[in-house]
Amino acid sequence: MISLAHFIVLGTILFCISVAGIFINRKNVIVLLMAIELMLLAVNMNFVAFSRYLGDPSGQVFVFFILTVAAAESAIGLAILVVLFRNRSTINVAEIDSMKG
Amino acid sequence: MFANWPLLSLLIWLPILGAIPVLLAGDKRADLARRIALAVAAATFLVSLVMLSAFNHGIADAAARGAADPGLFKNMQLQENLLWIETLSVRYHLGVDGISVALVLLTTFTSVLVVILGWGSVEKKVAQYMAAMLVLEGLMIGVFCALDALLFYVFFEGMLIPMFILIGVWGGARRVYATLKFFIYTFFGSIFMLIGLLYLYFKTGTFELAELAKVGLSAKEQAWLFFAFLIAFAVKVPMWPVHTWLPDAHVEAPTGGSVVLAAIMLKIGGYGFIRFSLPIVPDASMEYAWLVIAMSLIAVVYVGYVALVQEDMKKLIAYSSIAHMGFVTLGVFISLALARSGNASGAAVGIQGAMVQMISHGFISGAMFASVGVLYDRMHTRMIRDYGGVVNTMPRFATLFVLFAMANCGLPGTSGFVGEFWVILAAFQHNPLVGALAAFTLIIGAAYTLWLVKRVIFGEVANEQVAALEDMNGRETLVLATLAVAVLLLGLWPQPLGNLMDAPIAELVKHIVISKGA
Amino acid sequence: MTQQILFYAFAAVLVASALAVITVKNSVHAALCLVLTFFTAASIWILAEAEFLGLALIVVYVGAVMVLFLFVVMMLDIKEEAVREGFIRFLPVGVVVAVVMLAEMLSLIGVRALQAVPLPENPALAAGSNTSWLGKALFTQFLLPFEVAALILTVALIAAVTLTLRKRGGVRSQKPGQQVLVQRDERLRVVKMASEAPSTGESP
Amino acid sequence: MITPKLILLVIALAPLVGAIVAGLFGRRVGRAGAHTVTIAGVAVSFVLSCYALYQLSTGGWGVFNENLYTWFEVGKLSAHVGFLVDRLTAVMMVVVTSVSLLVHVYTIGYMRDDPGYQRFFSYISLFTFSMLMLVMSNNFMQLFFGWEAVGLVSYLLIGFWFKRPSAIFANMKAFLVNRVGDFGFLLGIAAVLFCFGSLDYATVFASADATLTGRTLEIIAGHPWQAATVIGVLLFIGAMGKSAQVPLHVWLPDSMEGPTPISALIHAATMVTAGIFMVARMSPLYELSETALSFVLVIGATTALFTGLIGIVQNDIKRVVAYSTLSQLGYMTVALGVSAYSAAIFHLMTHAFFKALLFLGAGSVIIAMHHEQDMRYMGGLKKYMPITFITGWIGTLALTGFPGFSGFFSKDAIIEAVHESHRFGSGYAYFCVLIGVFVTALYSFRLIYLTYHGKERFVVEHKAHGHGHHDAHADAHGEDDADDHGHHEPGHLEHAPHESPWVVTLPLILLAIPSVVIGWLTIGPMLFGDFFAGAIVVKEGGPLAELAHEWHGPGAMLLHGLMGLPFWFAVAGFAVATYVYLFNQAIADRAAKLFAPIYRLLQNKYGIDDLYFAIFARGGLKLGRGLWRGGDVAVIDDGIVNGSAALVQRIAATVRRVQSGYLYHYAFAMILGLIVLLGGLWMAAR
Repeated sequence: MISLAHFIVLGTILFCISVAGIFINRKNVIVLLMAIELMLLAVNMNFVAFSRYLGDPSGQVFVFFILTVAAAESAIGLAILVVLFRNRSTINVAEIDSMKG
Repeated sequence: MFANWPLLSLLIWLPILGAIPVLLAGDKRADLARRIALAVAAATFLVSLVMLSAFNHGIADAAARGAADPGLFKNMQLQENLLWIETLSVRYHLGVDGISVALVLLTTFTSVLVVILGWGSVEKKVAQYMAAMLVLEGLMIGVFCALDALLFYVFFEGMLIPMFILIGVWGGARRVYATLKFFIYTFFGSIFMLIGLLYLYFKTGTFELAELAKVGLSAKEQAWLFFAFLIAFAVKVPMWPVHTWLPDAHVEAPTGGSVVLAAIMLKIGGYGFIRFSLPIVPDASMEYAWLVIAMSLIAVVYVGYVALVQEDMKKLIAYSSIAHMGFVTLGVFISLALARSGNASGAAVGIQGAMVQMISHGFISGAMFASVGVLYDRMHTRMIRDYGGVVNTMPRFATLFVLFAMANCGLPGTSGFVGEFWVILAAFQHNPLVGALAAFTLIIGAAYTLWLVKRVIFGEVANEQVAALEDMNGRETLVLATLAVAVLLLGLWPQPLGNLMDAPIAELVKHIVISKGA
Repeated sequence: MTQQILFYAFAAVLVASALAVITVKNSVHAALCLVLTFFTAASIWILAEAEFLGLALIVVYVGAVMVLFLFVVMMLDIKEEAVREGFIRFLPVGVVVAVVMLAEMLSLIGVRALQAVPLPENPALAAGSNTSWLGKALFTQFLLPFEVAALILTVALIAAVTLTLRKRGGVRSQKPGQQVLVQRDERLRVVKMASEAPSTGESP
Repeated sequence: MITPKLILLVIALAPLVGAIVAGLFGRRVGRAGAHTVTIAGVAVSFVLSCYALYQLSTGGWGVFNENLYTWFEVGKLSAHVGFLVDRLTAVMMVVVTSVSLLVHVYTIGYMRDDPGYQRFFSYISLFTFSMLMLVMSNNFMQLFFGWEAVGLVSYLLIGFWFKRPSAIFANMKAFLVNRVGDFGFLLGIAAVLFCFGSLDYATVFASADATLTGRTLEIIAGHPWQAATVIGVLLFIGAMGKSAQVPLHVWLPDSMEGPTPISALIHAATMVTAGIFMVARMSPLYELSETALSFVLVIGATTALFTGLIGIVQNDIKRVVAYSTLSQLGYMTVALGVSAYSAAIFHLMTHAFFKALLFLGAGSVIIAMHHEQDMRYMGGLKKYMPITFITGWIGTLALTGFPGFSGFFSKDAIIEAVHESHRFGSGYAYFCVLIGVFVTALYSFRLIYLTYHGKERFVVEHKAHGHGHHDAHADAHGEDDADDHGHHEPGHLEHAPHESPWVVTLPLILLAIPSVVIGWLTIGPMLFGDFFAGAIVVKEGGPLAELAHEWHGPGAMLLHGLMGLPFWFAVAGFAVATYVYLFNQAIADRAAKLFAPIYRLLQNKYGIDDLYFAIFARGGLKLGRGLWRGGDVAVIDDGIVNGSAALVQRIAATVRRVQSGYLYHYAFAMILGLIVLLGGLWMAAR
């Protein structure tokens, strides 16, 4: 019988993988964005699990909102990426440090 | 017959509103601006004289006027009391007693002289200069009349702005550094006062000084409040460790600004001690009286030596005014100690000495800065080594300068002597060693003043610029002569000033004897 | 029992593809692995009887977002090697961080404590299907957030467009609005010429 | 109608009016106007003072003690301007006004062509006013007012020729040393106020015994001292400053930079005696403290002997007379020390006359020698200046105590009193005083011989214009001549010296008379009679009381004096001086070489001046600079004020680097934050 713990453990693992992804892959912005999507997925996983476990619809509704926000976020992220690439002809994060203090 | 007129509000807002037509006159019509400014300043002085006549002296009258309970701040005269901020129950509450009347008169008197002095010496942006001076005057009068703690604080801070502009715009070479330092120093101090006031507000629900003076406070509370007030007023006096802004501010300030700064703004510190520290936290003041006395004595001796080695005239006089103001704080806290040890007459001598010292220092250091201004307008240098033998080319100026120098080192017959004599006598009664250290000013004061006079006034004509100097013109003679008369008059006939301040001082001494331990 | 097996299977695939996303060299491959991750996640959700969300995930995410990713990846010619370098150097750090975080979270949640708790039977069934259960909640309690979410999406839309909009020179395009406004004499010029006999040669 | 109060008011205010008129309206009043106004003022005051003295001594008036004007009232304490005039004050008033009058007349001649003519007259009559206020005051407040006013006027007068750098250095030095004295004096007044609660003489002296006996004051916590001693010593420090006693004597020789009339008036006759008068006036307080009196005695004795010694080696005529004043002041202080106050006042009076005479004589010589003050370029002036010569001799005989002259009576009385007294230090005092007689004789006669006798050590060059045209009076000795008398090389005069005009010689003669006569006339009532009964209080068995037993009139004292030790010391001094300076000069030079170290020690005044200058002046500056650089600038300004600003800047610089601009750094920061948070929760949860 699948218990709540399964989902939570899975969610945690996914979250840690995405964190590792951010650490490991420094330069490529796209993978960074993907890692963020992965992180959101992990969070949704927990939401679904708890919603299912507590029988409260608000959990799942919230996942619904997270999806919309995530979609909006990745859209803008990629738009920025495109504009960045057009101006700097690179998306290598290491070369973009004009925002330095 | 003027008693029911709102004299105090008139005194405060007349100069401030009077500044507007001066600004409208603008720089193009500089002469018109100067004339309006002089008219406004003279009018304010007249109103202050009217106030003096409307003000009746003596404790008896207070009782006669049936004051409810003769608590401190109760029998203030010419009171005006309107609600200002509803929510914080802050009231626009004005009132004067002997001490405030004396200081307000000093303010209006000096402001008229400063406007006359500024006539010749300020060329660029004359209108703004005069307007800033008038606004400054109004705010200073406000400080002396405010009976509501927050109103006092608003005027106390508001006063910094015109002074900041005065030093910042018309000042000397390093004016920006000096004015910033002046502003931040005083501002830093006054924040602690604000915190203190807010604490008192939350404890009593009102900002009325009368109530604050009565509220019971535990020893620890009093200690915290005392240090809050101490920092705020120590910076203003200025007392020894926090005094370094004054020489810079004076050196860079224009003549008029530096006269006002020396003559009036330093008194607000002393006034603050008498209005806030002593009445509201008497026990803590008593407990830490030794600290303030030590700081004042250091101010007298340490700053005396430092004044000895200055090369810049204005800096020397600034340091000497720190030493003289040291006497004010010394007098106030010595009398507190005396009052608490049962010697009420000694306490009255001490505070009276401190008050007279404040007024006389206003005249003397104002006059000395004005005279240095007269020299600066001609030679555009303040360095002592650039001068020498001024007496040969400017005999009238030299005589007045020597008179002020003599007053500065406390010669009997001049006002400089009165205050210091009483404070030293009171100090000796409190503790002979403190009296001895305070009396040390006789020697060190004479040393740096006379050495300045020797190098600048006496001797051969040093260089051709000094040879080319011509004596004072009409305006400068008028200003310096009136100040000389004031110095001599207060020196030879100080009784009227004494009568004016007897009542409030007696009340204060009566109040501070009772301890307020909650 | 079968559910458990299915769950473990999906979980394994999910973890594997997630790892692949962050480790694979080529960005396009990474994007595709992400698609796989989303598919397996959706199926797990369906397993947990949250089928509406599972499908929504597939439709919204995989359909829209991943396509966008792929589109962008392909559009920009990313110099792989520049982007990849430093991968090895930071691998250990990344792994360590991930493991530490994993340990912390798991111990915090106290997995064992929850182990034995079986999932209760699904309340959604009382309200008909999961979708209607979800729909009822969405359009009653969460109506305002729903509208806000819609708003966010439109904002994102406009933002994306304005960010990337630019007028590229040298692109020939018809502008009917201006074509309509053209007048006769802007195009036609009547020229007075003396008449001349046709030359003897043949006209083409 | 003429009440004593009105007379006394006129006495005090007449010179003030003269001073104001001459000072403020100098231009309009003109030179003649100025000196007539001031002389008139002082003359009126002199005549009325004599009248007052006459009334007081013949019992016409009682002791006058009244407050005229309340200066300031605070709490129980009140300060007044008031007069206390008894015989002691009357004597002092007469002395002050008489010498001041003669000096005023003398100045007409001396300062003839000085541009600051009116200003000078205004200052000397202002001085007379201040001195009278000091002498006539009936409370400590006004005493201190007069005390400082006199110091101020002496500052203005010493620095009268303000173009001369040495003059303006001397006047600042004088004022500061006086201020050191006033520092002690003010503390003395504060102590009096502390113990008695009032500043009026009447209340203080009345309750002196009751309040002070057994009462102690702790200047330094833990060391209680007798209150009477503390007050006595503090007040005497003021007197030391004003009357130039040993540690604070350095300013008097330098004050010779001022014009000679003021040296005569201020630095010989009146101001320097203010201290002596004050101690005599405070006799009720001093009689209560043995230690204070012996302190006074020792200081006086030291001054008497050691300053006299310096006088021997001086070459400037005015400085010799200055050191003789110092030594005579020492004698007066010694008299006070042995509680022979009336002897001190008596010597003060006689000294005022003959010392003023000597100073004015020296001034007359200086005029004649075109402001040449160095005795080495004088000599043989007796045939050029007979009157100055004779009055010079009379003054010197009075000074050295030649029997019959006033000096003899007063100095002999003091020496006898010291001999009688057995106070601590009276032995040392007796020794100093006796040797002092020998030293006084030596330098006085040295001065006389070097200036008037012997061969002329100056050359008279007859310039082209000869000295025909302005033979009526000494040539222009305007102020600019006065200061740099070196512009013509020393010892060369345009024309031969000749007698000073009558305005100069008349005062000399008028001063010579009392120098001879006054001793004989007034010793009886003053010392042994009850002339000072009211004013001076002496405990039982004072030395004068014992001397009174053998007193059979001045004549007997004269004869008795011939056998006395002091007379023979004086004769010895006279003999040595005559032999050395009249018959063979060489001995003086050989002696100088023989005792070279002592000679050099005396030459630079035991090095005290340089010592003070090094410690207080240079030390003060160093301390000031150290405090300013170290304290104000370094610690407070840079350390705290600008320091905190710099601190903020430094912090900002480091924090700035965190904004590295790299995206992943930010991401890492977030994740690390998360880990730390989780760690925290984990710790909390456990």
